[in-house]
Amino acid sequence: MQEFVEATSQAGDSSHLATARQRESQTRVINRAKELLADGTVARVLGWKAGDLPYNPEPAYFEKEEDFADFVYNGFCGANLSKYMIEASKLEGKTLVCLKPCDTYSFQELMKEHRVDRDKAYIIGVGCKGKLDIEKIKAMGIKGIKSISGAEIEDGAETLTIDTIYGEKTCSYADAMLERCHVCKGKDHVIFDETIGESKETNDGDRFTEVEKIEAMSPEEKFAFFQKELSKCIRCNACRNVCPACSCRKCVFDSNKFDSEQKANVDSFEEKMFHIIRAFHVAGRCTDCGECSRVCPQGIRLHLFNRKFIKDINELYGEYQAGADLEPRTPLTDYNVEDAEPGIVAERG
Amino acid sequence: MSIEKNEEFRPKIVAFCCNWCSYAGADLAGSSRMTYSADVKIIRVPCSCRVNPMFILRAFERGADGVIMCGCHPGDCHYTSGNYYARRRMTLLFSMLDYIGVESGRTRVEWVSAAEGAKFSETMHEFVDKITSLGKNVRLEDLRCRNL
Amino acid sequence: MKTEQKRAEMIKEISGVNPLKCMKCGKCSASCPSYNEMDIKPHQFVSYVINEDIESLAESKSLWKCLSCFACVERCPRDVKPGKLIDAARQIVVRERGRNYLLADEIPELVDPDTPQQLLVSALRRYRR
Amino acid sequence: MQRIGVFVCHCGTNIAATVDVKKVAEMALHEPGVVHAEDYAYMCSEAGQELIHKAIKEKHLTGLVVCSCSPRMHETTFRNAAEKAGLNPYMVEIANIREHCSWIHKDIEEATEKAVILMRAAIAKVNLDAPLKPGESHVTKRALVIGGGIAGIQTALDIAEAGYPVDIVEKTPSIGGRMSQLDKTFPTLDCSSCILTPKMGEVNAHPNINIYTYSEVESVSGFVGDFTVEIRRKARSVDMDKCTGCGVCQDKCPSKKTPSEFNRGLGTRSAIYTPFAQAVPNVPVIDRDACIKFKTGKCGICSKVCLAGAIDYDQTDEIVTEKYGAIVVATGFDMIKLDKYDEYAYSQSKDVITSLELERIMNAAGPTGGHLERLSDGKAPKEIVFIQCVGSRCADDRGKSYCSKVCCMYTAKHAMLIRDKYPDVNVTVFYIDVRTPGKNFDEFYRRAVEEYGVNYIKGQVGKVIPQPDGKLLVQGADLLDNKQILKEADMVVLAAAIEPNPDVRKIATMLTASIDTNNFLTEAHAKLRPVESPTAGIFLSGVCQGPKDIPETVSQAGAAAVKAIGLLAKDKLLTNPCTAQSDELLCNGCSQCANVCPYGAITYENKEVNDHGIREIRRLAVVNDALCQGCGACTVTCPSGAMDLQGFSNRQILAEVDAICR
Repeated sequence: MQEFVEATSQAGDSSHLATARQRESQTRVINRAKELLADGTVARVLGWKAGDLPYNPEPAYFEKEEDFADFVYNGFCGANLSKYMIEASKLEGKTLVCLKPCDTYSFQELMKEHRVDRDKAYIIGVGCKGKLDIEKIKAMGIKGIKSISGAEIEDGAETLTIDTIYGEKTCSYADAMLERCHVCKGKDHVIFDETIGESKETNDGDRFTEVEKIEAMSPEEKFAFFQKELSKCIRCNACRNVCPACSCRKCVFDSNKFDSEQKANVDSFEEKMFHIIRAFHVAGRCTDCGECSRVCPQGIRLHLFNRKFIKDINELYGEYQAGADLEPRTPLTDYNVEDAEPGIVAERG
Repeated sequence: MSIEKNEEFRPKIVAFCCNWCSYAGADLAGSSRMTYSADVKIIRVPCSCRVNPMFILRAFERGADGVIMCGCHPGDCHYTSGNYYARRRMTLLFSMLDYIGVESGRTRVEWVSAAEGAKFSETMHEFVDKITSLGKNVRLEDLRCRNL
Repeated sequence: MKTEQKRAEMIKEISGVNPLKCMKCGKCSASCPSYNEMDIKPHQFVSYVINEDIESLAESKSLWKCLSCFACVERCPRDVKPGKLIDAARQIVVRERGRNYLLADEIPELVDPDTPQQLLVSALRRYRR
Repeated sequence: MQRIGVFVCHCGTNIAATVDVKKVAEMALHEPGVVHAEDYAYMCSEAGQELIHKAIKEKHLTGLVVCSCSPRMHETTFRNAAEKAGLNPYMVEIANIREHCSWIHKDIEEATEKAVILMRAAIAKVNLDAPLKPGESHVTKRALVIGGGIAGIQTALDIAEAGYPVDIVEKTPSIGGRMSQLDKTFPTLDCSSCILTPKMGEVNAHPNINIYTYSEVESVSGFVGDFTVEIRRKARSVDMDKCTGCGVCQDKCPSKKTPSEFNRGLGTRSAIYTPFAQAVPNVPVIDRDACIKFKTGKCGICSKVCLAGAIDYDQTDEIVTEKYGAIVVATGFDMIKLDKYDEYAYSQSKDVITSLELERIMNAAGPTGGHLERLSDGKAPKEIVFIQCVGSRCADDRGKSYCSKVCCMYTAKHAMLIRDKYPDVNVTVFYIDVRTPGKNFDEFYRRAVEEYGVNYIKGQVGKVIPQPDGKLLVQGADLLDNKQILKEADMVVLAAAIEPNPDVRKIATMLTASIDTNNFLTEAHAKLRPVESPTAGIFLSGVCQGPKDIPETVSQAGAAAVKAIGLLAKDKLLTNPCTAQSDELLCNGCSQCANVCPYGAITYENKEVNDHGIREIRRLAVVNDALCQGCGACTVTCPSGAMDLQGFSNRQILAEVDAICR
């Protein structure tokens, strides 16, 4: 314990976050990373560095000891780093990558597809107590944020303390959590070289509730719902770019193979087409990491598409979690002679 | 075009038929003179597993009112397992279309063997009736292409 | 539409039978327990319907000699089921007469619950003549 | 831009009567890329092909659209015509305006409109066509015949005579099939085994023929010219090389109560047995379910009495893997089960039998030594009733929709033979129709009536009622006399429908050969390619393709052999060039395509690519053209669209969709 405190003071208090005691996990990651860099086990470290605001850390490489001044790991580090390993796998030497439990599913799915090289990765499974959604905090009327405490991983507190230009505000950690953390897949990393820090059970909901609600609607209501939701889409492609399953070298929407190249949206169907195809292309491979919904600047609940496929796959072809293992076949590259007929869609009503 | 009719609603229906069973079944319906609506236009594909969901969405986008895919009966695929994959793909795609509010009756899969000319004709009858009762597909149409 | 044509259509509709499927094997007549009582034999019913000679059927003894045992329905290899045609013809005659002898409410008490419904209905038609 | 020529066929009046062909040709000229359009009475004729040739030369066409019959009919014709004129044959597309248009529509305006749309789709596709070149694959000069009945025997003999090695796989312990169970054959009444056994001997002795009896096809992979087949040789428990066929083991075997399959269960056999005396090979098998040694571990008598020391209780199933260029299916038939026909009392009375059972009773080697007798009490029958069409020509699910074709003739044969041998027996045949198309067939049937006094009654039997005294009361109809008939019979013979051997569905699935709802294998063309399956390299012989009698089976067996020989005679086959191709710049190397490929045609290689200036080694999918059969499963699995199918590319199909929905 003693050495960690020391290490923290060495690293300096450069983050916007509060006291050293609470940054135990972050410090341990930093120390271990430095150690591995120093002994040549890894050539670089893939983690998060502090952004310009207290709540927007961004993925970054750390190659030298001094780089770590900016290294953060807290409740706002939602970004799934596994997709970055596709490029990192091409680099010389190993890359140390910090993966949260849910990120490891994505990493394993990418391994299955030969998109990342296991031998080029040194995985530190980092603990997670649920990741935060700044939009939710803002939605509570908390504006002008200067700093936030309570977002650290080891903090047992259930409350976030937010220092704003209007004074100090608080809110419950759980209320500020990303939707995906309420339906968390679990505390365990499915693949790692070592783990640092404890994870917390945050699952307090059923991930298919929303899907079921939509399924129960009439065709008119469904259509109206998705028309409203998708008419917000600006085709910025953020969902595609962040998605670990959407890792094609060149997306079909950027190539001429289907005459779908650089297609501008004319009406809401264009987005539907894009989002249906995107969801279909990742069906059976999507780990439900929730990054698409997290990054959507328009707040479209894109995971509703992916979860519909996941729900159908689970119901029709048996429970399946992408990335949970390295079995090469996914539900869509497999079959059973007794599979349901497509007519089941109409029969279910 | 001059032969365009503008009387009652005539649906546009695209049928994807696999070369080995369903296309041959359609041929048999033809040589047995088993009539069905001229609104059905057949596209020949080697196997039902060649049908990309993109094709189906594109058909709807371009104004098709219904899309039906026909293949060999499960277990009888000329390529052993193609229709099994197609079955899963179409089930999931149709379910998704249903989920976003496209009437499930606009999509259909039917397994038709080379010997089932009568079944092909009956299936097309039923499907055309179904689409006619659903009316024009407005939910998935691409506005730009309407007046081409 | 001529009356006879209409009646023939009605018989096809009520019975759900396509008489053109008959291959004239005669298994119905071979199975019929009332065969000797009948003037028009079961296998001939089909051609009367095809030829739209419903008047002869309506006038025939056979209409009321059929026991509705459904042996012909059971055994017909072509799904033509003359028993159903006969029953439909009977129904037309009854409808045209337009009279009922038993009130609907009285029926359940008189009936064994295991009796097949179709048998019951056709028997009622037959015996209330 | 392509220079496309459009040719609209009248097909006599087949198309022209319903489709305004002139208008279709005229509309073609408005389509992009079309520089030539004409119509002609018969495009497939010499003169029609000449028109195509001329237009290609004169107008420098780069692509063709022929609006005619189904591509399954004449695609090859027009591709060849194009090739002769110097055009790549894969630059030809067919708009099917006959089967899919003129034949099914009545309204001229409507049919013409549809024909134009189908033509547009074909034009749109040709616009994106690229010349393709077929590859080559080698031919393994060896044939496999599945089934050792008369169909398989004849096919094997014919192929072997042409000089190619043939293997026969037969499920039962001996070749011979159904024909070996028959007593006499119509219409000549020659003895079935007298004409069959010499052929069986010939097969056995032929240097080019190898027989696997008591064996089944386990798996089939590969494609025309290069099939790999695994054959399971079931443990016979008898060493085929040592056994001399003396038969002592069968005599001494204490377990003799097993119903004889060969005698249709009417007699019994020993646990170690050959199905019949003339079995080929004449080597018994041990039925392990019946054998006392296998059931209790005690006995072993056969081993003790076998002077050759051929008995081997430790034998196990053996898998033989062999390569073949051609496969002939000759799996034959069986009679339908009669459990759904209670009215004929088949399961209630031993004296109600099927015709195949009667064959065994009439046969000198059969369970009664050839004496016609009732199985219930061994008495000689005086009154025999035959019932036709039991389970044939049925519209319901109790029987089969088709006519079994052979029953009318074999019933006439049975009736005649009985009347000939036992003149005091009355024979009555209840029939719906008597069908005798065939050389000397009707004469044969008339002889049964006129010379042998067989009583034919037009009408079906409604019910057979077993009487307490052992008689059978037959209630039938005489439709011509308009009478119901009640007749007491001593024996009733049912002409049960024949159906394809139930195993054929499993085999068809392995061969990816198409099969119809009745389990008959489908021919490539009902008239023009009746002995070929649509799956290349698979040929059909005998009843597996449809009901037929012995002479027809033998002719078809010969025809199938000729088709197989035609294939084996080639050194190289041209392969379908419509194979999948991966775009190296788009491939993610994710292996999803390899997961769905039914042929294992996709492998991965680390290759250097130059992606817009970036040179790197990438894991890329590589398609083996010789293995790829062009199904397209991979193309849909590929999320990036890197995998595409030549001849049916994504853009081509989308262009067709667009043309249709325009």
